[in-house]
Amino acid sequence: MTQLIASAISHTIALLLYPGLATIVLLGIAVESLWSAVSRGSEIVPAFRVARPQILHVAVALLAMLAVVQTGAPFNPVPPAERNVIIAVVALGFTAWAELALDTELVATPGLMLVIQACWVLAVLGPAIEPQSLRPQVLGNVLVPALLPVKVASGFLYLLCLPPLLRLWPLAPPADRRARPRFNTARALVWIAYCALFATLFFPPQGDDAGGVARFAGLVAGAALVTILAGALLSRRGAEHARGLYARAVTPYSLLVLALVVGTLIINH
Amino acid sequence: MTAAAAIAAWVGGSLILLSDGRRGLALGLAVLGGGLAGLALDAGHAFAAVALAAGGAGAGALRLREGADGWGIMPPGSTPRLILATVSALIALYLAAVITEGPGAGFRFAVPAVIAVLALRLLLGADRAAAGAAASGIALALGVGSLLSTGGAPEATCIAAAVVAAGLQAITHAEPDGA
Amino acid sequence: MPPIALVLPVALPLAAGAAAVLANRLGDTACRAIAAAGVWGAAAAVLGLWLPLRSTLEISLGTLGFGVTLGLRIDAVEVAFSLAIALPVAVLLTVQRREWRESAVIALATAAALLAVEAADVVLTSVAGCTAATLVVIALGIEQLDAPRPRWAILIAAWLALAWAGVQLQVGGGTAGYAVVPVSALTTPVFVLIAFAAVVGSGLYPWRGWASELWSRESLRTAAPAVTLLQPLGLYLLFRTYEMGNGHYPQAVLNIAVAAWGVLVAFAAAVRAQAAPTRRAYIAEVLPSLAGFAFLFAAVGSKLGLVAALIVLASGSLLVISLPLVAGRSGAPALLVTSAGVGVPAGLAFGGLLIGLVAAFETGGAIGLIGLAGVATWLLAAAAAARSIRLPSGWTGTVADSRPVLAAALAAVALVAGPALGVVYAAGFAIAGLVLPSSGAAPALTTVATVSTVLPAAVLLGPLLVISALALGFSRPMPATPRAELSPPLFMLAGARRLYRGWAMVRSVSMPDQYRSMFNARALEGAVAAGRPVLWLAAVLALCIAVTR
Amino acid sequence: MEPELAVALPAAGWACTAALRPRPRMALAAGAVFGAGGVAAILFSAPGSASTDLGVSLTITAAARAMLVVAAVALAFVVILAPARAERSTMLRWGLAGLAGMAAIAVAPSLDVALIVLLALFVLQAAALGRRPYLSRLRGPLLAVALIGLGLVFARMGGPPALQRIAAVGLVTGLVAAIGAVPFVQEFDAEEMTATSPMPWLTFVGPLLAVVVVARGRELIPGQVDVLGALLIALGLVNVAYGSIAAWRVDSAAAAWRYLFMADWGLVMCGLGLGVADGLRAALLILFGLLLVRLPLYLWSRQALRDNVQNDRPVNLLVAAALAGSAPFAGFPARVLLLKGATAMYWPLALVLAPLLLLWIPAGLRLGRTLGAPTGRQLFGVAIALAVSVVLGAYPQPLLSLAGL
Repeated sequence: MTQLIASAISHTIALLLYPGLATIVLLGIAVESLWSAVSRGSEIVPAFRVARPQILHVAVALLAMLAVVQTGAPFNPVPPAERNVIIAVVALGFTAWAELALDTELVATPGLMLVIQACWVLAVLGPAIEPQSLRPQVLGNVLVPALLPVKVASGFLYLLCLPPLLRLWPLAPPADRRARPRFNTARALVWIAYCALFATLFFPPQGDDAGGVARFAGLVAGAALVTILAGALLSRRGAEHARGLYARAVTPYSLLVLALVVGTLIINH
Repeated sequence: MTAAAAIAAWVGGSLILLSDGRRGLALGLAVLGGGLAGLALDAGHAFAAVALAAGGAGAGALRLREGADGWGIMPPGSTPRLILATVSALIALYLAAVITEGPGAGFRFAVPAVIAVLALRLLLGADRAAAGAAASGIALALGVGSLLSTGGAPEATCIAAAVVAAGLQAITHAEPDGA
Repeated sequence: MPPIALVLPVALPLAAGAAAVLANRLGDTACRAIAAAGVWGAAAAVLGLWLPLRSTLEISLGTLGFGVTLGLRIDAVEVAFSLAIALPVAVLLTVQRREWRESAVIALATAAALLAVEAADVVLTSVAGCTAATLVVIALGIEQLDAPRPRWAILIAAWLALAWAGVQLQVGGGTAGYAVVPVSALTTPVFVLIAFAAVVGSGLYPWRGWASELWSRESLRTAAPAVTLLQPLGLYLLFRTYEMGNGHYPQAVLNIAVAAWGVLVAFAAAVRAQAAPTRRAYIAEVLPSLAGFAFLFAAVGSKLGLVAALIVLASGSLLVISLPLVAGRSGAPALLVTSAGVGVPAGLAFGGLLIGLVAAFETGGAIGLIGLAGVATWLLAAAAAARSIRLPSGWTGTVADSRPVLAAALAAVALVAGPALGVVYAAGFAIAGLVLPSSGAAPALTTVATVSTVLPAAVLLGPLLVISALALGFSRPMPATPRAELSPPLFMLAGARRLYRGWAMVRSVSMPDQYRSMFNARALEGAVAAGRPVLWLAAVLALCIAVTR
Repeated sequence: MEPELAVALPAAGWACTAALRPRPRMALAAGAVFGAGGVAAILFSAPGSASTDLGVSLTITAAARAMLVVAAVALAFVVILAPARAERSTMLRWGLAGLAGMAAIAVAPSLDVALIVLLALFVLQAAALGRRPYLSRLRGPLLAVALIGLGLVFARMGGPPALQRIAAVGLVTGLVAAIGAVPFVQEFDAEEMTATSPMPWLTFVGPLLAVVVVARGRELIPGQVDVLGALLIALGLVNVAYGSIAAWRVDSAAAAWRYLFMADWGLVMCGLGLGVADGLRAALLILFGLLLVRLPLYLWSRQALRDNVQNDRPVNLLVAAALAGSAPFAGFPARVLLLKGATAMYWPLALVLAPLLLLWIPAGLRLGRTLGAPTGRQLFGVAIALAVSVVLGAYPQPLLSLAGL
């Protein structure tokens, strides 16, 4: 019983503090501010008001913290054996649609967003089929030559999917035509979860030490920077180009990744 | 004797096939009964022979009560019936003499031939009297057919056939509507 | 408890149905009370018989005369499915007003469905299942004759197929008893027949079948019991087939085929859901989607998959009560029911879907790929659910039958059940152990341990639930202002329009007038029924030639 | 003495009801007394044991006895709950005549005698005032007798095996012609009274005749039993397909009923042709259902058919289910037995049979409506018929035991 309570406390800490809510809020706001500065789109810092949070932000935060505790962040109080990549995928997947459910405005090009989300699911779970494991750090640790092509291709696909999933592309929702949009709190809450999951799945696990923390933070920051750059590039090229890229290039590429996954399965059986 | 009886049976059946008048039909039944009785007698079934002869005669007599007047044997347009009667006889003869074997060749010729011509009588069209006569004839033929078997009380069958053959000619009344 | 007591779960609703017919002069309410009491009694009897011993109880009441022994068996699988059938029907009979005929027929159908799961023999299951299907169709006809309902022929075809499978087992193995049939008798053709019965009997197709169409009836009073009575039977057959095959289907490819069908059903339901014009059209796809997932998980071939299928079945049982009770309502109850249906963390459906997909990935190979499709389908369903929140109700009929508070309460139960997933899993593990024997320690009650991971149900989902409750309670409620514009379908399936057009063309094909006479049924009937001797003689001659050649 | 009484008492009942025609109540009472006596005699006659009181050995098989008992019960059922506008004493008179003939056919020492009795029955029926021409009423039945007679003769001739095969053709086609199934379908007039129409052969006398002819036929041509079975199955499948589709598509609802009976006969022929116990069980079960459920329902539907009343009340849906062969009604276990027999004998036959079994549903749904809106005595009768069907469907063992199976 004591063990159970202790375990519950450690999981609560993980959810609320590290790598959970507090971490994703603080680091997420920082990354989102950076994106706002780079894109010169929305307000750079959030307008802090003492008010009850919107239900949308609460829902996204809850889902993001459930996702982020599944990652291989060093000193994560959730034991490695208790992390599950499907939970992370589903929680982050739900955040993409919480807006559609809880906001009065429509999501931009939801159909294309669905396709991209499916590609992202493939990127996350495709490499998990052959190892038959759903532990994120086990997937990150896979260095078998036979499985590396799938892993590399999936990692690239993951990065390709991040800009639209984080809505960094220049496709605005029909009702959102403001000259200078507000600080995107919902996006700020999911930055870290997406990037930490990338760092966990496609790089070997980091040890629970200062070096590990630094390396993991670097990987997360790197993923965020790449995503910001990609987003900025997309914004510069315009909406049509972005739509064309994801409809005509990323989708076929994801089919290639799928073919790689299937091919790997066939070869290894 | 067997051959004569068998031929007589076929002639009786053919008369029923070829006749439209009450006398022709009655004669056909009587000749048929006589022929079949001859076959039964030849096979050593005296009671059956008497029953069949009586059945044929009784049926013929009762047949005289109803139907078109006169003999009406081979009326105009009966050529197809004549041909069919002949063909039936030839097929039955081939069956009895060539295909089948063992004793009772007369039965093997007469019974199929008679049943065939009487069935044809019904299928080619007949009035109430002719149909009734054909039914009685079939009953008599069935009775004789049982003599081909070893068990199953053949003589009783012949008696039953004779009674039914005569009885069928007695049925004339009609029923009112019911359910 | 005397063995004859095993007839109680069937006898009580049967007697209640008969009593409801006899007592029809007392009025609809009295008949409904009698029927409901009978079904509640059946559920209580199932528990009362099984709980004291928690082991398999069997009784044989002699042969019926068509090669079937009236053998009844109560084991953990039977208890799970009986409760999944009886409890929702009992609740719906209790809370919804209905005509005495409907109450009586539904009680009788419940008795038949319970007999189908309590039967110890495949053929007896087919007879009982066909009886349940027939009574369900009649109940739907009593409520509204011209409303959508399952095609009788299709349902009978399903149960005839099962009967055929049963007699094949009898011929090949000497018996069709689930527990005693030789493994070698469960051949691929037999399995195909059983799978056909399972799929068609549950109405689970990738296209819009009766399982979805029932929800477009003017009143959902009988639709919900109909789905409750028929849909679990298909899953039940997939479970029992493991028992007959000693924990396996005849070939691994059959697992893949059934799993692929299941995910296809779930995906198609999600695709229809995301294009639903009204919330009512959306809820029609919720249960088919969950049922598709249940089929997928049951076909994975591992104990984990079977447990997941049972958990999905349980959440489906809660939903099948909630959906008609929240019909035509919006706001918090609708939001709760929708959330429970789509499997948001940390609800029961979430747990079931999660465990099932983990089972698929851990099986690997083709099943792993199907699991991948399952995750994508889950997210598509989530998108559809999100879109449905602000759709117009689409309800034209009376909402007198709705009980939003009860619906919300049941949905809330499904949503907060996540932390208890370990307990549910342990129960499911024991049930699945009957049909898929394996040497494994009894699972802990607070976690769900799989081959590759451990889901800390109590310690992770518990705190998450508390935090969620506090946070959501503290948050600003959803603005009630309507959306600026109507939400269109998230996407249109490529080629779907062409497919529908092609199907319409096929259906509109007709014989050109100038050839009609060749296929004139009346002329054919005239030719055969005219009593022409030529035809008769020709037939006899033809047969003579046929037999002597 | 029982076999003799089983024939004599119903015959006496028929004679009394005919003689007392001007006084229907007395005719009904006398017929009922003699009929009940006949049923008692049938019940008391031990299957297989011969009675030689008349100088010939009369025996009855268990299956034939069961069929006679069920036919008698069906007759009592339809007479007691007679349709509106139907004269009970007339129905009883016809029924007793049929019952006496059936008893004679059942106890006859040989198939020849049975055939002669059948011939007498045919002519007796044809002699009644009917709407069809005399010849068209007599043509089919007499052809049946002729074909079976020829079959008997061929079976008894010594010679090549082909003769026995032709004998099988004679017996099977004769049986099919006697009941008036495809291809020997007789003219049908929807307005004709049931007793003088071809329906009694399909629904009342036919069942016993089929049991007797097939049983005796198997004894007659032991070397060609498989040919007999194959012919029965072939014609059975034709009847199943044609009958069920015609019952669904044909314009006249009364004709549709007849075609549904034909389709049922198709299943019976398949069951009898299979030559295994399950096939025989299936055939008998369908025949029991024909006598106890479908015949009464047909008679009660005739008034609604005349008035062209159609309905979709719950009772109509239940009747539709019973006619469609759905569980829990008698049709379903019979179909299960058929599938089992077919699977045991030659599984592709089950593959053909299984889809054909679904053709009953549209016809059943159609004919369920033709019952109209039964009320009072008729509704009570429909309820009893459905209950009997459920009992037969759920627990047919007692009746099958009566038939020695």
